[in-house]
Amino acid sequence: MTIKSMRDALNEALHHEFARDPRVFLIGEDVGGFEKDGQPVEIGGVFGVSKGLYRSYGRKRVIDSPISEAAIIGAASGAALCGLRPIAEIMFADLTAVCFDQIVNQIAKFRYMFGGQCACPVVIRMTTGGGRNAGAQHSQTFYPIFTSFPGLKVVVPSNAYDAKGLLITAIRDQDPVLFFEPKVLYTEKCEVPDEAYSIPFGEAAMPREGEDVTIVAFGQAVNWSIQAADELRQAHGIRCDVIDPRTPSPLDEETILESVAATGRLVVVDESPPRCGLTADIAALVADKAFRYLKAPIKAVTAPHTPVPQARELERAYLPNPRRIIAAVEEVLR
Amino acid sequence: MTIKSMRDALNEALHHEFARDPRVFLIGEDVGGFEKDGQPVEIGGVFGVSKGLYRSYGRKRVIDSPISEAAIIGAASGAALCGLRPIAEIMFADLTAVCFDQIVNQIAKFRYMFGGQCACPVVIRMTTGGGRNAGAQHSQTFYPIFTSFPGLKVVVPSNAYDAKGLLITAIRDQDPVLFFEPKVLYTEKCEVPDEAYSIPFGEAAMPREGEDVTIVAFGQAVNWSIQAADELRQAHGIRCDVIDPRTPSPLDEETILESVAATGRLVVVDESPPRCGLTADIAALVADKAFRYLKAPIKAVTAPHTPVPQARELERAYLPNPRRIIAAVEEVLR
Amino acid sequence: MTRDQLLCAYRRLRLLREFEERTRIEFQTGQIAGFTHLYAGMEAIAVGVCEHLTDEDKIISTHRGHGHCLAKGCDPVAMMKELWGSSEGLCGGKGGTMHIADFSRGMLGANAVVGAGAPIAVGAALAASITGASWVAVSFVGDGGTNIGSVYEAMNMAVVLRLPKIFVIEDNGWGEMTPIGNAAGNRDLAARAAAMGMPAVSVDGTDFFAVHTAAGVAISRARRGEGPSTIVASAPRFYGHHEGDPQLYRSREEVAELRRKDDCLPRFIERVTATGDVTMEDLGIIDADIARLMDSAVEQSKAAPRPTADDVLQHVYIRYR
Amino acid sequence: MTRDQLLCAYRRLRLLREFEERTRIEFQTGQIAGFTHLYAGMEAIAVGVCEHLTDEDKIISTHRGHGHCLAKGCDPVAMMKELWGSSEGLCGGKGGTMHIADFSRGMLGANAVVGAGAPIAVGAALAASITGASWVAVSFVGDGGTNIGSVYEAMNMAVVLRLPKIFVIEDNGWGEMTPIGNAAGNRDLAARAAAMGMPAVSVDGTDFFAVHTAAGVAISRARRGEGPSTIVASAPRFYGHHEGDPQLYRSREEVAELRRKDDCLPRFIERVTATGDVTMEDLGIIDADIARLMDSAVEQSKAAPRPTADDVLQHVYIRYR
Ligand SMILES: Cc1ncc(C[n+]2csc(CCOP(=O)(O)OP(=O)(O)O)c2C)c(N)n1
Ligand SMILES: Cc1ncc(C[n+]2csc(CCOP(=O)(O)OP(=O)(O)O)c2C)c(N)n1
Ligand SMILES: [Mg+2]
Ligand SMILES: [Mg+2]
Repeated sequence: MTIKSMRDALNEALHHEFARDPRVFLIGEDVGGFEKDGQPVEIGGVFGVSKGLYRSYGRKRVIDSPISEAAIIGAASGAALCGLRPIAEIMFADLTAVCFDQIVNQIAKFRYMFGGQCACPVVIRMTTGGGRNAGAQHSQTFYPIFTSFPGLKVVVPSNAYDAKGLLITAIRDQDPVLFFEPKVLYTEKCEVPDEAYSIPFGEAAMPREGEDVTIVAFGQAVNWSIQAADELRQAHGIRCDVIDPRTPSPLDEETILESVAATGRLVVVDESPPRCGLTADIAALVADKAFRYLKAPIKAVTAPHTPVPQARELERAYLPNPRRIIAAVEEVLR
Repeated sequence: MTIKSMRDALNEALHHEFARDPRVFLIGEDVGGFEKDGQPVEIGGVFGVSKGLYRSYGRKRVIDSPISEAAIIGAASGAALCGLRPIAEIMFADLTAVCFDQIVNQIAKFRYMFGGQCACPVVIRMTTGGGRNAGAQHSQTFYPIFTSFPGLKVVVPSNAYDAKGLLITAIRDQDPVLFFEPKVLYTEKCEVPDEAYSIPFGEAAMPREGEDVTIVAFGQAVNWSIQAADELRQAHGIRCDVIDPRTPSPLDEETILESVAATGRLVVVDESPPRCGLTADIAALVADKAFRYLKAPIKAVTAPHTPVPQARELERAYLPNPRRIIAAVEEVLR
Repeated sequence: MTRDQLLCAYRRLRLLREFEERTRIEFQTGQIAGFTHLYAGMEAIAVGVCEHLTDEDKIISTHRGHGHCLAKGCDPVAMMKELWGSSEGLCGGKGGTMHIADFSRGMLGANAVVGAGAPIAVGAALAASITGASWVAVSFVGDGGTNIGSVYEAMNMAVVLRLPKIFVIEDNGWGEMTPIGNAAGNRDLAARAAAMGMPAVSVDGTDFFAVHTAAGVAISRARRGEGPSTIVASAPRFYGHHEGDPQLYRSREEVAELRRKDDCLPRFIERVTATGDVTMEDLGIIDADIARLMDSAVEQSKAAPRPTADDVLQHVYIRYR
Repeated sequence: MTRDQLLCAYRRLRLLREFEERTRIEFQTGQIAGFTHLYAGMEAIAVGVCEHLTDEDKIISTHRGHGHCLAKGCDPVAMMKELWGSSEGLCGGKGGTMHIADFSRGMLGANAVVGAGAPIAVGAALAASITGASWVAVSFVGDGGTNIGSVYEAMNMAVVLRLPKIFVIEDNGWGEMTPIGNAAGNRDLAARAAAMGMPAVSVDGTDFFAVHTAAGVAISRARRGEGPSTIVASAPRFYGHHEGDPQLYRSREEVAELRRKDDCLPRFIERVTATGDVTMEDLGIIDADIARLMDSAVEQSKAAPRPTADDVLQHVYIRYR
């Protein structure tokens, strides 16, 4: 067990699964490498997540594709229908927009519309979210969008440990899984076992516990929420449950409902814009199934209803932060 | 003033705006017609919504495009950036998935990411929803998805009168508008004035009023809700506000909040699947801003979390209906 | 081709034709729901290609998929039941006319999104390339569908990865109600595919033998590991774009003329009987067989069990949570 | 070309180059945020094309957009401020390096989605066709970007509607870290465009005059209403894919060699001074000018006002509700 970055944790997961299952392969832009003057030149992914794979497994299983996202997803799904276990990498979640049909109308629907005849065990990995000043077209989350599509499972890890265990589960899962890697967290570190382990889908983590307020958060917002909870406890003695569902779909409803049954107060946090997103989804769940426990309005902390701006000050003002979460917690306690 | 179908009402709106503004044009598959042996052959759209336009305005303004949705949307948005007022037709809302980038990463973002330099007044018309046994890839709603994207306005009329007035507003609006035409409602009729009129965005309609329960519904679900409300009133003396926001984005929050302030009870109805959709969005709004008025859990009536099945019995069981709405109203009154 | 092969091909051609003729009648009586697109007129394309394939080989079809399914060996009765929306249909009624699939036959699905099958079939070919399996993958795309960008992405990727993939372009001259001449900047669709870096030929799609020969060349090449090919086959669409299309854009005479001049079935019959290998009597027996099969398929479909509300929730995930 | 035109072209070439050299330095000192892609090496393409254009003409650029913006006449100071994320930047800091636009110059935006500009520029050309305006629309797409399907949709539509549209393919041999040879099934990118039904030529993109001539032909054709063309121009990328790319996939020597052999600037200088029309002294004056301009742009950018939190909420809708 050593301290590892999320990038390295994900890379380990890929290596474990490539070694374990010969049906696993990876396809995407710049994920592998090429031969030059008879020597392998390794790329290993623009964010370095697939490093070492090309060298170990070669271009049959580590496939550099043309810049053709629709063909990448088609190639993955068609291979999955034929019994393989493809992992497709889309560089930025925003770019699922150029292959959206192949994901939401094809992969998500095959099993159902063909009456259960087939499985389509594709994993689509991509970077998600803001914080790198990448601008409006390279900073979106997209995981709330995919959560709305039946047939897809959706994963957003918030730390390196979860990232490794969830990616292994995703690769072993028999359904399509959209796997979102918050790009600002690649370098964030924590203890990560060297061996393979899997974290079940649909089981939330609770990195902080407390009886006053429930905070439910996704992706990098989990870390902001932990900071907020720690500060609230130290500065004001306010104790919060911080719940990280880890898999928006399937969602661990029980953990959320039980927590709210105890606290009676809910703050939901996500960096996506507010409309039809996960914060609304969780609020709706609770306003239905835990209504009688609620003591205060449900507050959401989200980005505003605008695209993601590029400049440092603008993106900083755009994204949620611990200060805004603290304010929301104080508001539901008022 | 005569009785007209939604198809004819929409057609009238197009004719009014083509006549009024020479910058308006239409592009899409089979929307116009062609010359054959020197004679015009009119198509007028697969659902007949654009009939007569090709004959009146010719192929300069009524453009039959190749089956190239990304190019259709690009053609519309580029022309809009240059001062025209394009209307693009995408045959089925599901097919926005093949041009999703052009809508959500391009049109939705231009104004913002270019710092307010430009406008992009595109209207994208498309059919939406179930009820025609069109199967998993031709029966989705997609309006909740687009509601989640800042920069887009989203319209779903539930009757012919609103359809005409809202389409005229959409064409005159300076922002991008996604205009959803519930395919089962094309033949539904009501009184529709012959002249042009516009219905402002962000103002809900309230086709039924009552003090017991608030029902908020979208698209064809408005009609199911009206039926449910009428039956509840006649059979049980239960009186419901039925609110049709008409434009999911911008949303008329006030009308909803005021209604719930009076009734204390909310049922939200939409034919989309439940996760991250408009029913959750409205529930979250109310659980935040009208919490202190709420007397009962907020109930949603939606499709299940599955794709849309094709066979008659299956689709019938899949879609919400007045019976399920009545059950939800009775539940929140319990 | 041997006499047996010829009879087999004829049986399929006739089956495809009669299936559509019956579907049309039953659609008109209101028994079949959904947007239904008939393949009548184009049978020699599907049969000419699929006669080379085994159950191991994979195909992906279009919105106009009945013919491809039958040519690939799907059970016509189970297909008819699917059109009827029965729980005994090939997809249990979940799919319907535009989504018939039979994975046991390598039929990976009709697909209602124009052009979408091409990239998916690339994946089926990739699976063969990765595992060393000997199957090939075929996607069918219409002339209108060649204006969908991802078809070119699929072509390029198949070339780059040298995959056992055949692109069959079915050129019936129409994309719904729009003539191909108004939709394609270059009417030579084979040239477009060739420019992506693969062999591409144009054939008369009403001539079973022309299609069969071209498909044979492309499929052997693919099986030898030499990469993808494209076949553009032109053939008429005898009915409207979908059932219910009033076809205001072409005259009855025009359609009658197509039937008279460009029908793949008489052309096949003429050729095989001219050599004497096969007699009209042989064919008559097959015709009668198929007619009986269709009667029975319709009858069974009418009597077949309907799905229930509980079925709605089945088959979305293999395991959720 | 007249002496004035030559000096003007040189000024632009130098401006594009120095802008990138300065951006690189400032990026390394941490002043510039975001994924930054430099155009150095490819200047003759943007300038060769845009010297034909007026402010009325429209262009759409890529993630590697600085050069196109400058060639189209965007103010370098306001651009530099945008890179710095200042509220005085061309997009008020909302866009940044990958989204610079100046509608007053017909520069309809750099675009961070590969290939996405091609369909949008079709719309700009369509607007000219509908209104009878005389402008042309140009989209720039990289070699890697030619594997995005919607580029072919755009090409086909431009041909079908006979639009005043020019597709410029910038072939630098790389899509990020992947060589084009591994990504394109047919290395002849012009052939791909030609197959969509339009004239397409390949030119040496380090030769300003070759690009300028080819662009002149294509643009006049478009202005005469004869439809679209494609120009494939090859030129090296002197730096990494984006700033911060360690370029492990090619050696320093390789890059040095490109600089030595395939630099459009010395080639331009050699040619124009050889004729005697222009002297090294003339060019030296321009160089000094540009150097001063860059100093001043950087200085002004450093001092420029920063956007505030309130700015976040501006400019999303023209009128909401
Ligand atoms: C991406 C997409 N765009 C539009 C449609 C609507 N549509 C269904 S079939 C069709 C025409 C297809 O023409 P072609 O590819 O030539 O096939 P054909 O119907 O002639 O067999 C269209 C436009 C669709 N299903 N998918
Ligand atoms: C649709 C899409 N896919 C992938 C990316 C990530 N990406 C940005 S630039 C680039 C390479 C583009 O190569 P090319 O078109 O040749 O342009 P160049 O960078 O060489 O100028 C890639 C893959 C993207 N921005 N958009
Ligand atoms: Mg066709
Ligand atoms: Mg390149």
